[in-house]
Amino acid sequence: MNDTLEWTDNALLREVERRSGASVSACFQCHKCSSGCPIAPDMDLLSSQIMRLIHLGEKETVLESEAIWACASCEACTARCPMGIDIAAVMDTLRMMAVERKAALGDRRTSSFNKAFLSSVRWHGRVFELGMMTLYKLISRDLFSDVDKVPRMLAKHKLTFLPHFSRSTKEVRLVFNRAEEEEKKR
Amino acid sequence: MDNSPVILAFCCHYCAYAAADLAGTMRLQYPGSVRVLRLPCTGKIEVNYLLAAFERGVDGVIVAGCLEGGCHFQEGNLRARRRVERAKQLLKEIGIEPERLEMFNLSSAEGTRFAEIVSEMNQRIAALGPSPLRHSPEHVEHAIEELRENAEKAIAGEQK
Amino acid sequence: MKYAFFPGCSLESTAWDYDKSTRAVCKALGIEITDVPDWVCCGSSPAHASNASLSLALPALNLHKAQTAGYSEVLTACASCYARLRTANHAIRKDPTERERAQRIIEKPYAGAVNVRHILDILFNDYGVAEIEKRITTPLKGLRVASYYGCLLSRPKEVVAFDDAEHPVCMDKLVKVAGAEPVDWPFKTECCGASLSISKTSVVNRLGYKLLSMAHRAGVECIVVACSLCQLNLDFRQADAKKDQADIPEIPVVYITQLLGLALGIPPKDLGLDALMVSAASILDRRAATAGQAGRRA
Amino acid sequence: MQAMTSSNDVKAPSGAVLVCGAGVAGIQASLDLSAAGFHVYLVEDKPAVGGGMTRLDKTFPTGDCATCIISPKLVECMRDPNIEVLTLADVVKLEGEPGNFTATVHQRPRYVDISKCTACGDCSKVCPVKIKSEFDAQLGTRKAIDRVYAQAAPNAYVIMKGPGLCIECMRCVKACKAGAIDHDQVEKTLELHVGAVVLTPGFDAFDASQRGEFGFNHAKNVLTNVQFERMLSASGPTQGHILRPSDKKTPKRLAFIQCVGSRDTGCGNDYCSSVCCMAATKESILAKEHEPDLDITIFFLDLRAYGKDFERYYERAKNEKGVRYVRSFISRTYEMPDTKNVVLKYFGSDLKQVEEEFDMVVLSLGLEPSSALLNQAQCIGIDLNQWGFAKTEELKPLDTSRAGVFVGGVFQEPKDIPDTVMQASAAAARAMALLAPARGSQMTTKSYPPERDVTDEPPRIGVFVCHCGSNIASVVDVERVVEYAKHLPNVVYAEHTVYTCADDSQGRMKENIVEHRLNRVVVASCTPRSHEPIFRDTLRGAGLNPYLLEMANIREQCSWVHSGDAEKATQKACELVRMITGRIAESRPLKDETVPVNNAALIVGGGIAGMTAALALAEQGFPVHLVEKSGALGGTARRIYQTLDKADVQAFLKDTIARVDANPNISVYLNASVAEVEGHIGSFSSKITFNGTVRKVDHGVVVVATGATEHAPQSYGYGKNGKVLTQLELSERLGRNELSLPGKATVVMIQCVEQRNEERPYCSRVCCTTAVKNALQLRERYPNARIMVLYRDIRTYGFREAAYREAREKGVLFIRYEPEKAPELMQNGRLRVYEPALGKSLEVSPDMIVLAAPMIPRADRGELSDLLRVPLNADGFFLEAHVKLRPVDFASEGLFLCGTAHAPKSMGETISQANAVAGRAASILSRRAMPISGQVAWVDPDKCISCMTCVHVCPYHAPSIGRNNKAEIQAAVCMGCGSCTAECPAKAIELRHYLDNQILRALDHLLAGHSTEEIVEGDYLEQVGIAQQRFHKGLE
Ligand SMILES: Cc1cc2nc3c(=O)[nH]c(=O)nc-3n(C[C@H](O)[C@H](O)[C@H](O)COP(=O)(O)OP(=O)(O)OC[C@H]3O[C@@H](n4cnc5c(N)ncnc54)[C@H](O)[C@@H]3O)c2cc1C
Ligand SMILES: Cc1cc2nc3c(=O)[nH]c(=O)nc-3n(C[C@H](O)[C@H](O)[C@H](O)COP(=O)(O)OP(=O)(O)OC[C@H]3O[C@@H](n4cnc5c(N)ncnc54)[C@H](O)[C@@H]3O)c2cc1C
Ligand code: SF4
Ligand code: SF4
Ligand code: SF4
Ligand code: SF4
Ligand code: SF4
Ligand code: SF4
Ligand code: SF4
Ligand code: SF4
Repeated sequence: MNDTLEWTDNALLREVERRSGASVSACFQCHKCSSGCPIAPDMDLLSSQIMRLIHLGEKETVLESEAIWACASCEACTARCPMGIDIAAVMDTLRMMAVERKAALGDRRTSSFNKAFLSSVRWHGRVFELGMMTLYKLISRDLFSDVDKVPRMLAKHKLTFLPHFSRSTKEVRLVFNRAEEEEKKR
Repeated sequence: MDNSPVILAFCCHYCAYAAADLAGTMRLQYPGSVRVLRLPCTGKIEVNYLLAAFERGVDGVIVAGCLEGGCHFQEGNLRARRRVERAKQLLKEIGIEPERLEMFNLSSAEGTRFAEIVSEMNQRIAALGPSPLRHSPEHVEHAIEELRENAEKAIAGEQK
Repeated sequence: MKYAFFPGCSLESTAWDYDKSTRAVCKALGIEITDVPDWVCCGSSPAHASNASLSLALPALNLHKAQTAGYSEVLTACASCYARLRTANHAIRKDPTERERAQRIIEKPYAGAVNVRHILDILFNDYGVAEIEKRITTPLKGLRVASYYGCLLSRPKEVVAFDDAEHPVCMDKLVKVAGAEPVDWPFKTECCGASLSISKTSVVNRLGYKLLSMAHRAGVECIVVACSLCQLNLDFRQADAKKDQADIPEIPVVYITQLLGLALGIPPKDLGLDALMVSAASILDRRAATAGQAGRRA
Repeated sequence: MQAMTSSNDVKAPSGAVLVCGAGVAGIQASLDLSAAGFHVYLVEDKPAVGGGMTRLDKTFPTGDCATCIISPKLVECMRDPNIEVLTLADVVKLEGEPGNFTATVHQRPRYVDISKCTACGDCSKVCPVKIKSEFDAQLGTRKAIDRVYAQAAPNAYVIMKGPGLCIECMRCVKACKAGAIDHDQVEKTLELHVGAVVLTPGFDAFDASQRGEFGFNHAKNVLTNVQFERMLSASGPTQGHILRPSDKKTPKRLAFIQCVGSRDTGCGNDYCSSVCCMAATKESILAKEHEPDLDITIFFLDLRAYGKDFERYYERAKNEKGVRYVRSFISRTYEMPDTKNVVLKYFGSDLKQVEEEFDMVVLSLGLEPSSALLNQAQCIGIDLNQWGFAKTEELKPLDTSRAGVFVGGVFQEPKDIPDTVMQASAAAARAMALLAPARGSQMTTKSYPPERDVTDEPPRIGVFVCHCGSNIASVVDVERVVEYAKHLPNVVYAEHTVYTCADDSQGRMKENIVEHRLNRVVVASCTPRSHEPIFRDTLRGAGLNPYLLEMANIREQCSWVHSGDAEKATQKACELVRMITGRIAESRPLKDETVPVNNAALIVGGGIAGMTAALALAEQGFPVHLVEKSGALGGTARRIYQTLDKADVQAFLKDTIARVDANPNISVYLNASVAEVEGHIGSFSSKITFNGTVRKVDHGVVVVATGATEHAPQSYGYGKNGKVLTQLELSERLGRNELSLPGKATVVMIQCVEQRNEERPYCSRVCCTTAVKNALQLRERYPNARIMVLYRDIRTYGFREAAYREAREKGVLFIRYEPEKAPELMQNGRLRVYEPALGKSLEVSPDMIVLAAPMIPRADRGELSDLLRVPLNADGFFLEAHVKLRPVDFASEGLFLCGTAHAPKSMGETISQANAVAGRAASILSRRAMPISGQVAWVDPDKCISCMTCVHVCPYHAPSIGRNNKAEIQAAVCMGCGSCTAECPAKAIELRHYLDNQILRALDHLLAGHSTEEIVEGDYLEQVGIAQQRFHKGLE
């Protein structure tokens, strides 16, 4: 973030509002969202600061932030915002905008996980945990976290070497394709 | 009548007297030594009244007015405080413990405080013992009897 | 009582014990559940976070399958599946554009007719504690239990909550019916980091530690959950969460169906208790202590 | 002057008014209406009158005790023969039209006969049903039969029926010696014929459980502000001790959470409740006074200290009392399972989340419209706004959507007590104007036999001792007191009665007065505060002067407080009677005099305030002299074009001026000033100079409405840089369409310029709203402009909050700045401001800079202040008699103030206050003569040494040095406080009814004799240590 900010215009504000359906402009900086966020200690920007940066049109700062990836979508903020702003939805929107922008992400791990997860669903109809985890590690290059857990999970039958398949895999693939089409239309 | 202390309380109408009433409404219990005399405002207190009370033999005097800044007549209670200080000075000069006289401020919602004030003063006066100017109850009764006879004479005279 | 059951991916794998105990408890109580035929993944948070259309369509697809199979109520045990299915269903019911979008993607005329229900809701509101109480054989007397609801069952209130969103009580009531002692604690609906479980383990461990130490502060012997992600984060990651702070003992984290199952007299292995990382031995001991007495009464 | 219409004329308006809701607003409106000659039906939903204020401990910003302020009004209201109080009542229908309404009122049963109940409490003692007290906000308990609170008016008990309440065991019936209880009472329906309705149903506190995250009802040590007020109150459930409900221990760390249920779209209350910021500040100050070691933190959003003297109060809390203010909302409360402490997390000043533990938390709940009225609004036929408050327009704040139905107090918009009292008087004035022809037509006046002259008779005292059922008699041996009294000097008759105040007893008292030729009466019973007026009336009925009554308080101050020692109590009762017989022997009959009233008003200042007051008085038929210094009427409003609700101010002004000019009762003096004012309430005589001539006018009241002006700022290059203007100038240019800005202009508004600082430690109240209003107008005209408001606290109190939100939603950017890091206009023309929530600076290149300059008092205010001898406050605004009791009166009677001369306020508020003045003034002007109490000070000219002491001492300017160089006291002005009598060095002044002789003789009788021969040792030991321990009632 630059040391001196410049208020450009309301373009970012209006885009985020349109895509998230949340009235970000109504935010009056009470910081209730930030004070209740369980992830706040792990965030580089708190949610109320993100609202403020959206007001100021600081697109890069927001989309580059780690915070949007740290958000656990717990909706504590949304549930309690006195202005009825769906902050979690704003976070979703920002994540999508960050991915679309195709520049480096503030934190690649969550988006990698999402990619891995969805590709597992796309091919099996359901999640194949072991395969998904392997894929995730390849994409995220987060190769070593949790590797110690795998044997234990296998022992407790929590992971299997064979994927589960739904019998609707073909249908699912079509759904994926059409959903992607729909997203482009937005 | 017995020899327990007699404490006179000058109370302003709006706050202290109302607080004394509230203590009753709340059924608080406090020593029976206190007698309340109502004034419109403690601003009406004269040094004279305070001395007259001691002269007649009361053991202690309470002056109770509204909270500072809360006087219904603007600043009567502040004036009263100054006079109470003056009277204390005079008491000291004539050899009566100035602690027998005290001014308090309380609001009309402070029934509890009123009861506390009475208890506090009662203890203080009890510790000091009776006023050097205190009379025996018999003396008081006798004086009253005299007054009554005088009055009867007056009425009789009028009827003649 | 008949419901279509949507187990979801985690109940097929990491949470197989939740699957097993849910089925066992339903059987013991006479709640009939049948799997949604050919169900597919609901998309979970990854779909929600990256493709809104997908997170609408996958649930719609499943709910339509249930509807076609003749069900009007779909039961889930996983809180995440519950939240996703319900959120999509809510959008489909309320918003015509969303409804049309969903129908375009799945190419089926699904319009939100099916009700999505969580197992807690069913046990508490449909079945009722009074009925459950009649079937308790081995009450877990004196066991101090913290109910942990997490965020997925509470928020957003308008969409998912079937209980007070900030101070839910239904699980506590079920704990009580199981003969145990529900303990009030302030983190009932705090987030455990759910969806960050794999991608941000440090965050999840921090939150796990907070939850566990608060539960310990409240003096509980066990935490009961109704969400496979919560269970994973608190049980599977418990050792990691406490790594640097050895001030709390091991606290077993069991599914409400496991706890209830025990009180209903279902054998531990039929409830998948062996899948727990933190052993539930202490709970079993407690049951053993009261079993004889309760058995006599029954 | 007052047209009396005959009652058989159907079209004539009724002289009665229905007031609905008996909080401080309803009571004030009723008292004003009654004083101005109207009959009042005061309908109250609850069993007792008083409303929200009776639950408060002390009140901001003066720290006055709420009870002290409201109690005298309650008493006055209950005893006014022209105010009929109907408790437990609802208005269910309102038919007819302005002037002639028929209101149908349902009155629910109380199950206790008010006229019989003596409030002894015997019933409550035996009642087995204990319930949580609604009055104490569930902190304390009460019985199924009880009174609402200790000082409740009417002072009668009430039975609560319904599930969990009275079980109809009938024990109370047996216990009640007065036979007051009737379990068979049923609902009554009343039809009232009234000319107008004043709605004052007030508020309910927000239901804290609707925002579950704050833990109310879950975490034990989370309280509401209403509960905390009860806790602070000396007469509350903990006797004023701050105790944690979980363990009854004194907390060390206390937190307030502001805006709970206000400024909250989530629960539908997206308005500001206006009072809670100051209430929390007050509660903190009070808590600190109770417990100096308490650490207090207030978590707030914007601190709304916008009223007169609020900013100072807030600064005092911060700087003197060390209250910590943290600008962050709290997301939820976490109750620690072991300690029951409450953990809060907030956005700290280091821009990180901070976690902190507190022992107790208070939620500052918002004010919601009275739920009781929500159901009735339709029956009454008025429209409500989106939040359920009465719908009004900014420039017609007192009129509901139905003609003849007026509104005041919180039900119009959340507001504090001074604004409530003011608006209540104003609503009353609207009703008075409507019903002016019927004034006096329905007044109850009592007639009395001629007064017996007793001046030459020696005292013949009758003593009446009351059992008060068993209230006195169960402790005090009443018969012994009677026997004792019979032997006291001058006592010729003594008796005891079960209830002296009962109708039959009073009848007998009259007979006894006649039979025994009594000329002095002593009643030994309950407190004179409630019963003196009753017995005084009995005396008048028996042909005796009412000042020949004295009361000995042997209930509240004897039997009830010494119930453990019957012997001592009896002795004390004897002594009290003895003391009071001494006093009464010296009592003299007093005449309540009257002064003639000139029914004209002199109004100084022809702005909105002056004109509104002039019209409100002239429409009631009173002549008005309106003096305006400048060449035109209108004042500051001439420069304002639109209100927030988009009304056309200039059209309104034009219409108002036309009405003033057209009204034959109003004489307007332009380019004029007041040169001399003499006299007192009811009869003033003044000189007005205009156009080089002097005119002498006589009038009964004076109204100061001289307004305020805008300060010309010295900062941001104002006056030198053409881009810089004030908000008022912007309003003007917007209104006149004289603004030309580029389409994509950048406009920066800077709030609080040269105010809220050391030099001007007050808030101008209107500038935040003006900024929002102007920003919205700019946005409309320049859709692509960038508009930015730099503020310290946005003070859009009340419904103005909705406009603040609208402005944000329309893309106006609000950036907070800290005074230490104020916005800076740099050499290069760019403006730099530090954004505290990001910790970064922000720069823009403004095309226009708009300054919120302070509203300041007029430069020549001192002249008028000297001329009228009325005070100014530290900021130079005129100072009212009492912030809460008499917000539109000066201390000296007959002088009033309104508008921005009093303090900064908006046009709507100015209009309310000006109407209030008319309401208050009408109670004087509507009389031919003003009664003045006989209890006034009097100077003996022979003793007076002309030292002027009394002139300086008297707070009301009653004494003056008269013709023969001796002091004289104007009885019409004297309030009877007695301060002068005590200070006069020559002892030349006596306060009537408190003569030195009365007091000294009372002392004589208390402890007779002057000699000091027989000094005795007292037996004090048993007295030591019986002091009552402070006790705490259950705090479940
Ligand atoms: C916690 C707290 C602290 C406060 N502290 C302060 C302070 O320090 N200073 C200050 O200036 N202000 C303070 N206020 C604000 C103050 O209480 C209000 O300004 C004031 O009470 C408003 O008076 P009112 O007469 O308009 O309404 P209320 O006091 O609400 O009175 C309305 C009355 O009408 C009755 N009523 C309601 N509906 C009906 C109906 N349909 N029919 C008949 N009767 C009905 C009610 O029972 C009630 O008696 C505080 C408020 C709160 C909540
Ligand atoms: C800068 C500023 C901005 C404002 N913006 C708004 C707004 O946007 N919305 C809103 O609702 N309100 C606003 N107000 C408030 C509004 O202007 C006032 O509430 C209202 O106009 C006050 O009217 P008044 O009659 O009390 O005073 P004024 O309008 O000041 O009128 C007082 C009159 O008395 C005359 N006078 C003064 N001294 C004497 C004397 N000694 N003898 C005879 N005559 C005398 C003056 O010439 C003047 O005509 C604003 C006020 C200010 C100062
Ligand atoms: S809670 Fe809502 S209004 Fe408050 S700072 Fe967060 S987004 Fe803004
Ligand atoms: S949804 Fe995200 S931003 Fe909101 S509270 Fe939860 S983690 Fe924080
Ligand atoms: S006992 Fe009778 S008189 Fe006494 S308070 Fe009760 S109802 Fe009133
Ligand atoms: S009848 Fe009702 S009010 Fe009377 S004592 Fe019994 S319970 Fe109490
Ligand atoms: S900002 Fe308004 S609603 Fe919030 S606490 Fe202050 S006065 Fe109350
Ligand atoms: S701009 Fe005006 S109204 Fe707003 S806070 Fe400052 S002084 Fe008060
Ligand atoms: S104080 Fe007394 S002596 Fe002095 S002027 Fe007044 S009345 Fe006269
Ligand atoms: S009694 Fe009080 S009001 Fe009257 S003249 Fe004396 S000081 Fe003034």
